[in-house]
Amino acid sequence: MPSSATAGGFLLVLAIVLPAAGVLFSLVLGGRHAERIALGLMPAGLTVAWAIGATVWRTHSALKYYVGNWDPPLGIAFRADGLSAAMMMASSLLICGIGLFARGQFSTRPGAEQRAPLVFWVLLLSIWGALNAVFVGSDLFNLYVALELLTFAAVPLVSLDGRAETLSAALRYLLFALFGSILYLLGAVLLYGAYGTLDTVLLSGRIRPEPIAWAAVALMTTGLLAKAALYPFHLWLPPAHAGAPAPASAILSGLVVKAPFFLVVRLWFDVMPRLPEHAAAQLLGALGATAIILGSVVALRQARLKLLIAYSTVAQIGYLFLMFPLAVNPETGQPWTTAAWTGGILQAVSHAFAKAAMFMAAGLIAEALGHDRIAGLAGIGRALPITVFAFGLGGMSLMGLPPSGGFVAKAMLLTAAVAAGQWWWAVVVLAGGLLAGGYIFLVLARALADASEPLPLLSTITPGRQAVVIALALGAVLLGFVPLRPLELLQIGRPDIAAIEGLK
Amino acid sequence: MAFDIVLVLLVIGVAVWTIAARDTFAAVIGFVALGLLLTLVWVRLAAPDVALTESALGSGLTGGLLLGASARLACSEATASDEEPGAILQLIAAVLCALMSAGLVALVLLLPQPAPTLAPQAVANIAATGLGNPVTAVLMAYRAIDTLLEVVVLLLALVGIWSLAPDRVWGGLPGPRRHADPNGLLTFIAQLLVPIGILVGIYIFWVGSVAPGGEFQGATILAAMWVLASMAGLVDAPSVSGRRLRLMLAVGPAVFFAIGLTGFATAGAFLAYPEAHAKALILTIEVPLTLSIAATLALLVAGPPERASGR
Amino acid sequence: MTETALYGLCAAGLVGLGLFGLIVQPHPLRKILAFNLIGSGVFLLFGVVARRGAAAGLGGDPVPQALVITGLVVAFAATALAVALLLRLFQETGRTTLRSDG
Amino acid sequence: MSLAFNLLTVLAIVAGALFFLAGTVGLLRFPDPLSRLHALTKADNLGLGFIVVGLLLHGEGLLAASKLICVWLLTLLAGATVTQLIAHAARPSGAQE
Repeated sequence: MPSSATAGGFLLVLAIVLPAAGVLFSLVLGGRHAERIALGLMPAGLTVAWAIGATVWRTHSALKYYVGNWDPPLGIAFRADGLSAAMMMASSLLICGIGLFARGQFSTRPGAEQRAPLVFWVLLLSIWGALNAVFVGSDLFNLYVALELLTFAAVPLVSLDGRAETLSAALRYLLFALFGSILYLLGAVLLYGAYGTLDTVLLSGRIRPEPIAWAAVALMTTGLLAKAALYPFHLWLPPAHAGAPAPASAILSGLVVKAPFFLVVRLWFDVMPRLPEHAAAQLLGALGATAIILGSVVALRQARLKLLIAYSTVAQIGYLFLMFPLAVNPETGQPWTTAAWTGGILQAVSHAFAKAAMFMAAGLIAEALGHDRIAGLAGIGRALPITVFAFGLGGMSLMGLPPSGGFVAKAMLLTAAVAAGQWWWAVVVLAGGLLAGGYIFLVLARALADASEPLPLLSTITPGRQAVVIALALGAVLLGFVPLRPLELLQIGRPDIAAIEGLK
Repeated sequence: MAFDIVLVLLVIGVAVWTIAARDTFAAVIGFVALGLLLTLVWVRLAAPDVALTESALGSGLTGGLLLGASARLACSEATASDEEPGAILQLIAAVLCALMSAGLVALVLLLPQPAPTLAPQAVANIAATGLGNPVTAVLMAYRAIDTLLEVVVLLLALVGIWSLAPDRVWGGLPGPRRHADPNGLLTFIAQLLVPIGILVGIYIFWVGSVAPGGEFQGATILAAMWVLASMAGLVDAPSVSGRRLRLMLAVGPAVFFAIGLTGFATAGAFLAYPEAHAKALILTIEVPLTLSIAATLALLVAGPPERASGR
Repeated sequence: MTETALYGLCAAGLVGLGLFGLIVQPHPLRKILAFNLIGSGVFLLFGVVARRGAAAGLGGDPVPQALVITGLVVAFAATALAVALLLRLFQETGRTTLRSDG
Repeated sequence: MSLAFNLLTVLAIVAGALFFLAGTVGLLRFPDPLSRLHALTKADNLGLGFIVVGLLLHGEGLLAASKLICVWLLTLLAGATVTQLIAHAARPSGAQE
């Protein structure tokens, strides 16, 4: 029996077991207790995620855990390197924020068990467990099951209020997600057929640049792009994320879409560091660029606030994939030391915070006004000042204005583009920022215009919920104070980290 | 070899029929037939466990589910067919898919000749699990976390389906109420077949640790028997928010988690079984797991709650 | 042309047919059917890989066979969720087309 | 002795195959659903019976033989009831007693 793992290994298991146990308890104890269980588990999950981050930072090496003492290739390993620790810390913070915000909308009323609160809290915990399983998973089929867990937890959230258009949006989302996961599985079986293992660490050692490896990675990447709603596969995202209730669309746009992106990064940078030659990375970058331009232009023309934010998600996902052509340049050998790697991950995290804050602000505005037509937003700035301010802060991060996390991420992408000599990505980043500025200003101008007659507020918005929205928006801003050089935490645990001398 | 060629031609032929059939009901019939043919293919590929799963779950329950759905959606056929994409698009799609298949065929032929395999390792370590059937050893010991997450996936799919119910019937009963026609034929076959099915299901689950079988196949047969009994009106679906049903659904994964966590103390890792009584532990996991999976599969077929619990 | 390569051919054919059905068929139920076809093709590929890995006295490598069983169960859960969504959509709107204006 | 068994097995399976053929021809040729159902069930059940008899002669032991007979009986049961149900459904709706 090999030694099962590094010291903090059991934390990785806790990160998955805690939410799953919460789901089981909520189901058995019933809807009235689901909220209490979920809120009770949040501090515990937060401490586990940040303990993992601290251990990875302290030991300066990736955490490893062999489930059941079976070492790969037979058994399944969990592995948390700097990247997964950062994503787990960010997602635990975000889920706690969303949980606090959702207490207003999905509070459990006394009396018989209600449908929506039970389903929301159970699915929130499941998404958390699935995200942690994706971030720590190191076996391709185990990651497939984690992705399915995520899909089955996210799809019902879209049609939680049962309206007809959300049902068709949920069905389209499910069909795209299933198409994605079946392609991912097809790639995984080819890799197993060729190399005899599904463990990412072993695969990176055995993989050779041959047609079967390229075909497998191409299929898996296409599948993951379908789940991450990158440009050719983005059709399902806007109606799904706009139709979902506010806390649900916050978690869908903020975190659920990031998990497939995380797996594409894991696939390209960990499983096959030497393989992806330039053309494929350029293609991914081109798809990202198209997503940025197309998403932003369509967002400009939206009449409803939530659809505008959903199309802005399509655009911001494009930024994530700009990282591939810049970070994967064969000359330097270690793609991750360039700023693009840190820029891409920072963009993922800061977009999660900013987008969650904006969706929740839009939810509060829709609750207060009864509609979310942008034309009818006049006067809301005076009625809900904190919410509109939070929306503005989030928009600032999307535009990439200092001092926001979005600025640091886009600045790093810019410097990497210039350093790598691929200036066209710089043009796209700037154009995207400009267009984002366009649609954010569009909304703010309407919101801050003073209404002719006093605004009839349907329901009073408690300051507590607005505080959560402003806290998340400030989170996106605080990320702006990250130093403008490759973040050391994100480099920990890269496959051959020892090869590079000091961090430039 | 000739049998394989005929079988493959049959499978491809029925698959073409499933895609090309104009009427959805006929396509689903083709799909069920395809499932049974695939069961034969799995037997030829020396995978009896998978053959059982494919026939019970792949063509049985899925076929039943799709048959029910195509019957309910029969009247929406007309509206959908006018959106058939144009001939050109169909041609492009056909060429694209043909290329994809050809590429896959080339890749399959490119697979390395001394095929890399984990069979020797699986057999070498099987003594530690105390099981006889290597596939069950992989499912319950080597890759136990996959099976655990997968049962949670099933539970989530059920929660997702239940969340589709309108608020007013929450806590109600899934599926329409079917009244038992005492001298009806369906009641007769249900009364006769259900006991046999339960016996076969428990046998297949029990034999799973040493021979082809296992908790998924056994649970599927038990679920099929419940579906048959409920179709014959002999048994009514339980209330969705009933405590007993919720316990039955959660007991399987809960026991799996609990024993997995005790693995920390007894065998040094999550989901590790001490070698002395590994088989006993695995069996104590499998019994409630089969119960939970059977209940979940049956309720997945039954669908979201439709009737308030009063009537 | 060994027997397993023949079934590899069959798996590729099923995946191609399923993909064609997924793209061409407008009715969501037919798309779900086509998705199950692709699933069967992919799992058949797992079976071919398992059969090629037959060693140590076993008819096939047990690991991919176990993965197929897990995959079949997950595919069934997906089909059940998709069918329930479709039936609910049909109940709400009386039609099953996915063409939404959004 | 085993030659006789082999001969009998071959004969039985050929007879079974013929009955299946007859059933399929019946299915294709007969005009209305009821008679096609009738042909199909009768012929196929008998065909399966012959094939089971043929296999029994080759059966390795009592357990395998009893399993084969169980298969046949269950198929008979399922075939009969499904045919009845389809017949009820396919019957001209007018004669609904």
